[in-house]
Amino acid sequence: MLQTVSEPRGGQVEAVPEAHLLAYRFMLRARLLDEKFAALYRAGKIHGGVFLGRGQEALSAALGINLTKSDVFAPLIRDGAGRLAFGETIVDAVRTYMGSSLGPMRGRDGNVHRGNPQAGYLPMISHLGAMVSVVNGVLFARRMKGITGIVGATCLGDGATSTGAFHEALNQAAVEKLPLILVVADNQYAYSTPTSRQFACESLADRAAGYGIAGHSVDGTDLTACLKTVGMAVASARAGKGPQLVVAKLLRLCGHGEHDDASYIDPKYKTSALGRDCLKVAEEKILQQKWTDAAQIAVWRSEAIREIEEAVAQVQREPAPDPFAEEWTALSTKRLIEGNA
Amino acid sequence: MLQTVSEPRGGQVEAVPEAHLLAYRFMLRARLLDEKFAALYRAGKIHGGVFLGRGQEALSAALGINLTKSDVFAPLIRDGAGRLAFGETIVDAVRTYMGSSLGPMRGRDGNVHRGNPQAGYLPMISHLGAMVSVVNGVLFARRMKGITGIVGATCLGDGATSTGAFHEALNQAAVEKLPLILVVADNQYAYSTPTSRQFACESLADRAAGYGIAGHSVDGTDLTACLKTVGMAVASARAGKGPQLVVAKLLRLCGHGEHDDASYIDPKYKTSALGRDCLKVAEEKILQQKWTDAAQIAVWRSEAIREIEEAVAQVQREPAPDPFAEEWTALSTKRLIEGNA
Amino acid sequence: MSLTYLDAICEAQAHALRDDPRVFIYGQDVGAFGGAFKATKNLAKDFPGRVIDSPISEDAMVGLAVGAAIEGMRPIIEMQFADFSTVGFNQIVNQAATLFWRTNISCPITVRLPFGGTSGGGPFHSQSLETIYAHYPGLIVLTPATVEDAYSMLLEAVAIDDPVIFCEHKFLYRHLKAEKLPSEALPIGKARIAREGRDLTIVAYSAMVQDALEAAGELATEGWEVEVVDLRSVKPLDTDTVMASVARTGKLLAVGESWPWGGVTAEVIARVTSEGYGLLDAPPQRLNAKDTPVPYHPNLWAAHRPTVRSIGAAARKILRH
Amino acid sequence: MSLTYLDAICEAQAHALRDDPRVFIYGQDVGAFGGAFKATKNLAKDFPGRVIDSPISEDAMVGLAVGAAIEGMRPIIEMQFADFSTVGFNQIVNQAATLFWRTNISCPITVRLPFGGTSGGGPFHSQSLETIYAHYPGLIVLTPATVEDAYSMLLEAVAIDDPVIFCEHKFLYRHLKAEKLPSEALPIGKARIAREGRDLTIVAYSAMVQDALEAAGELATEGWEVEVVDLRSVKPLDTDTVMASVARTGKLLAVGESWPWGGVTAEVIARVTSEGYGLLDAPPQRLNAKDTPVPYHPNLWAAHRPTVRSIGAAARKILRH
Ligand SMILES: Cc1ncc(C[n+]2csc(CCOP(=O)(O)OP(=O)(O)O)c2C)c(N)n1
Ligand SMILES: Cc1ncc(C[n+]2csc(CCOP(=O)(O)OP(=O)(O)O)c2C)c(N)n1
Ligand SMILES: [Mg+2]
Ligand SMILES: [Mg+2]
Repeated sequence: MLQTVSEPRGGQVEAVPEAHLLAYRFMLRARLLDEKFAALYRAGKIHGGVFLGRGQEALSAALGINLTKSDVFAPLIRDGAGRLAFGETIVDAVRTYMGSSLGPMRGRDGNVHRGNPQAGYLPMISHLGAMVSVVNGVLFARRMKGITGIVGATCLGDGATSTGAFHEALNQAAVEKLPLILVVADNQYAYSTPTSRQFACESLADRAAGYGIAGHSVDGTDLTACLKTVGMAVASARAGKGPQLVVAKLLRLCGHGEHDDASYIDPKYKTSALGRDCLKVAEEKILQQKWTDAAQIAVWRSEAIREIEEAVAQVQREPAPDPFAEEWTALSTKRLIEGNA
Repeated sequence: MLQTVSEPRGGQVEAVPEAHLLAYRFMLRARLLDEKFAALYRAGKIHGGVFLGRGQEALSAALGINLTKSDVFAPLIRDGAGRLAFGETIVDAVRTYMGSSLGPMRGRDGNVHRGNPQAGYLPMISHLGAMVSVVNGVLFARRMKGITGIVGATCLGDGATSTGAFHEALNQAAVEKLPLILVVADNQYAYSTPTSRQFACESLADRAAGYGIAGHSVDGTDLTACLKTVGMAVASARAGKGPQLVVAKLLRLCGHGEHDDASYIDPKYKTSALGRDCLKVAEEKILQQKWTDAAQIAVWRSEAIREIEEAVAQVQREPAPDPFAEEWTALSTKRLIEGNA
Repeated sequence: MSLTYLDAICEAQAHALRDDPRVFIYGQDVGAFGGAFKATKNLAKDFPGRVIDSPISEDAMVGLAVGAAIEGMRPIIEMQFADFSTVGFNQIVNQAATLFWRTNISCPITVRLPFGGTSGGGPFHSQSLETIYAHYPGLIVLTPATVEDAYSMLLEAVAIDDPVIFCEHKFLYRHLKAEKLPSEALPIGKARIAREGRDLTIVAYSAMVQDALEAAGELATEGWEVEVVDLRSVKPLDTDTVMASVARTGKLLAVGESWPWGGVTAEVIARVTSEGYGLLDAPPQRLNAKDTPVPYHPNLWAAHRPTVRSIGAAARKILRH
Repeated sequence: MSLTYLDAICEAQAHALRDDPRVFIYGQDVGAFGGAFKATKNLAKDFPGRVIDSPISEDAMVGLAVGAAIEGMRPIIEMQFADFSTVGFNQIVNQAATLFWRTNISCPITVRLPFGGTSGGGPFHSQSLETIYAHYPGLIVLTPATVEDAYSMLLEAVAIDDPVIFCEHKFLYRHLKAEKLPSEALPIGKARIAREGRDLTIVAYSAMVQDALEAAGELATEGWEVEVVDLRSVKPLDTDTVMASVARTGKLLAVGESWPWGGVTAEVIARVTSEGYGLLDAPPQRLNAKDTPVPYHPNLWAAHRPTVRSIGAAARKILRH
């Protein structure tokens, strides 16, 4: 059984083989789930965009398994692995993509725009950078309430660092010394735009000093490195050392969305170390270290596939949202809805 | 005669005594003009706010005299000295504060919101940080047109560095390698808010590395240092070395506006080196170096006072804007004004 | 004792902070300084750690409030001027306003906007932004016109589970006075008959209510009985009270200080004519500011916005129809 | 040859780049990639150095355009989706829109907003924002409904000396086709009679024109002759053409895809009833989207916005009045 959101995580991931295996299994599940979404998209069964985390699973899983259920997490589009590690169920992910009325977003919002605020799992809005200050707000409120020892984590791409929202929020976290971990996946492109058109510094980690916060760089294709660096960053934040900026270098191994063939990606990346598939790298390491064997991995894989297929089959039988049953209001205060006077 | 906007400046300010004297005279004029505005405000002759540059004249003048009339300048609220050095006439400054219909803003906008875009002198909007990308745009367009050797300069306070607009624009300038000089006057407060509530880095100059641009720090109370550092930054930008961030430390020697007694300013600053009056420091240096004598300074002072008094007297006789003569439209395309069909 | 509109806002916040530990205030200079307009005077001292200076980061200010609201707090955000809320616009309309609808978790934040024209304010310290916020689903937009409403509606705003845009008029801050704070009030969502009359209904809100009342007073000396409806909240907008008034008077003038395209006056007229067409016996009219930014010079400013005189003139035209 | 609405937008930009050296395009992924919707396909190749990828910085994108305009250029800014323009909102409404009024220097920028709902778009990729821009003085807001207008109005937008918000509907991008591009067109500011009729005037704009025409076609089979007015530009709004139509039909239905509070439908009704009251022989009606964010699921999305069916139903109600 995989660890779920109801079991304690965080602080337990130091034993190296266990952490690797745990993270690897989330990576594998996320990869397989992504592949299913891509297939459903190609079959015309998903409306709107499909966004994969291919190549970013190591970074995302390393973050997810370092969080506890008392923490706050605002993942972004490529964080399927982190979401699962933080406790999202496969069925809720499928429900959101398929617009099921039983999903956390009830068909109102879709695809990667999913979460459960009450579980500390914040559903992103599309506007890049906008979630960082929201995480700050949760942390700020918890501090006011005297809750300590928790952290808040959120993820952005290289492109999202160009938003004003990113800057205002990171600076705000620094001024308030909040336990924020901001993980930047520098995957060389923002949609089609290469990083040379996005920033001019050597590494985005160079920004940390300008906010007076800790900065960390890591090879995002290497699970071992991600576990170490992200683990350290989370531990620092948890220990009260203020915001942590983690910048991982890697390559997006898919299109921006599944509509995009990513033909603009410079071939040089694909053959470079950046272009390694983190899932393969992690698997090789696990086998080489004999932390488990190929047969066990095959079992995990087929278990995950079965779970995914079952989830899809189940969701396809679930009711679509009914416009006639829908309460057409954005207000929670019923007496203020016009016509309700 | 003081140099005016029609005479070439920039690149001519290296001869040390001349640069000091030139800058000092703009500082002096700006200080006296500010004092007049304060007096008019107290007398109820100015509607709305009055914002002084007291304590920031050295930095502002050092920037202004390093610009040529082909450059672009978007000053902020405390840049009276830089404005004069860039070629603004005292009478236009007075006209804007008094709302004269003959002023550059024709009574439509007021006080520090003045400029003349066609002369490369951009009138600020109030929203902090918003002018930086506009300067970028002018520089970007000029480069497209093949114009080289020019620079664009703009100023912000410590508080304005917390805006998203600041970040987006500085990053944009870095990506485009524009000849932008961004001068930050870290005067310890944004209105009443101390810098400890505004940022957590050691110095705002630490931000330069995160944008991949050059950073410079300077003692803003010392004209000699300002001339050297700002001169160097302008020369670097002019030489094609990309954006330059100049951060000056100093103290605001007045209220946020004239309505504000600034009682919140920590007394420790007033007795520290930061709290020195840059005008006095510059004057002492000039006298000590015998670049001129006190009698000459007294003449400059009385000339400036006369010019200011004449300007105020003149503007007070100028017509106020007439709402009946006003074209009540924000459009330049007359045929698109509703009712003009 | 006499209290201003501004005092009422400060008192309401003190009251909210005192009664509800979930309330805190976050904004530029709101702490020890007490805010640019002194709307949070003494609150940082009286409520340590709960009235907090923010950096100049409107986007992050609102974002933080939303996060805190998710965590069960009831933050009040002070924008230094309504005009600067355009920088925090995205977080207000796309983050705060959509949260409940998307997640079923309510978002009880109050964003205070010192708004509206004052002489010498100029284009960036005078704007009336109720229209852009009311257009978005998920926001409550309040526009109190009296000292009493400033107090009771702000208290209710903080108590409401939805995000509230609280438009407090800068011109009224020191201009309006009352003897004491109210102990009860109309609920939010109900308009108020500010003056009764049977010849014409003037619908107004915020500072324009005061001008409309003055105009009605002048018209009374000419023998006209003008009814003035104070909307109090522009979203929700109390169509019933407006229609009941128009049913009595048969004539409608809608007055607003904001720009002429769209906005409250258009919405009021569209509702009355589509839902209560037969009630009118003359064409409904509207009066707004001119379609330019708000001018700096007092002469221009006074001509830009509706005034007692222009309201009176518009009213006479309808009355003589 | 057959051209789509999207082709027309791409062609208009090619034309503008070819004819006017002051034109350039700046936006996310507009360069070699040709834009998220391919509205700038091949343009970077054909016009080297003039179609430029920007960082994800909407505020700075607009600011840069304003600076370039001051310098005499005529920039086109592509927002990847209209929804993200909220992040550049301040520079649009306070910088671009005020420049001419403040300084007498015009600000010829065009901001292209791919807007409106598509199935599966969800709350942040579907918004209709014409209302918030039209409310601000100093902006021209265009909403072409046909391939021909997409082409000629974009060309004219770039030529206009004022900032233009060009609302191009994503649903129409590939849905609408034409045989060739027009060589002449109505000027901006003029509405168009998209279909003649004498029983009812439907005023619509952008994608809703197509739905209104379809509804009018259905109503024709029931014997009703419905006139459809395509506003083309919502600011300026051609009141004359609308009133002339209402003078013929006596009945008015205003249809918009945006949210119900304020907006184009309220503005149209307010104008017609205040300026042309006697023209109507039935209460004017409006049809807008529902007052919630735009839903993701196709079922909800289709119920959220006006449709051929709901337009037809609203029309029948008025016609039977
Ligand atoms: C403020 C804003 N502008 C534009 C977009 C459109 N957009 C969505 S994803 C994306 C690219 C993001 O790139 P990056 O941050 O590097 O993340 P990646 O997709 O590479 O993981 C863009 C431009 C957006 N969502 N928000
Ligand atoms: C976006 C924005 N938010 C708030 C304000 C209100 N405001 C005007 S000046 C000021 C303080 C500015 O401080 P700083 O940048 O340090 O400049 P200083 O006044 O110290 O020179 C504030 C908050 C504004 N003009 N723009
Ligand atoms: Mg990226
Ligand atoms: Mg300062």
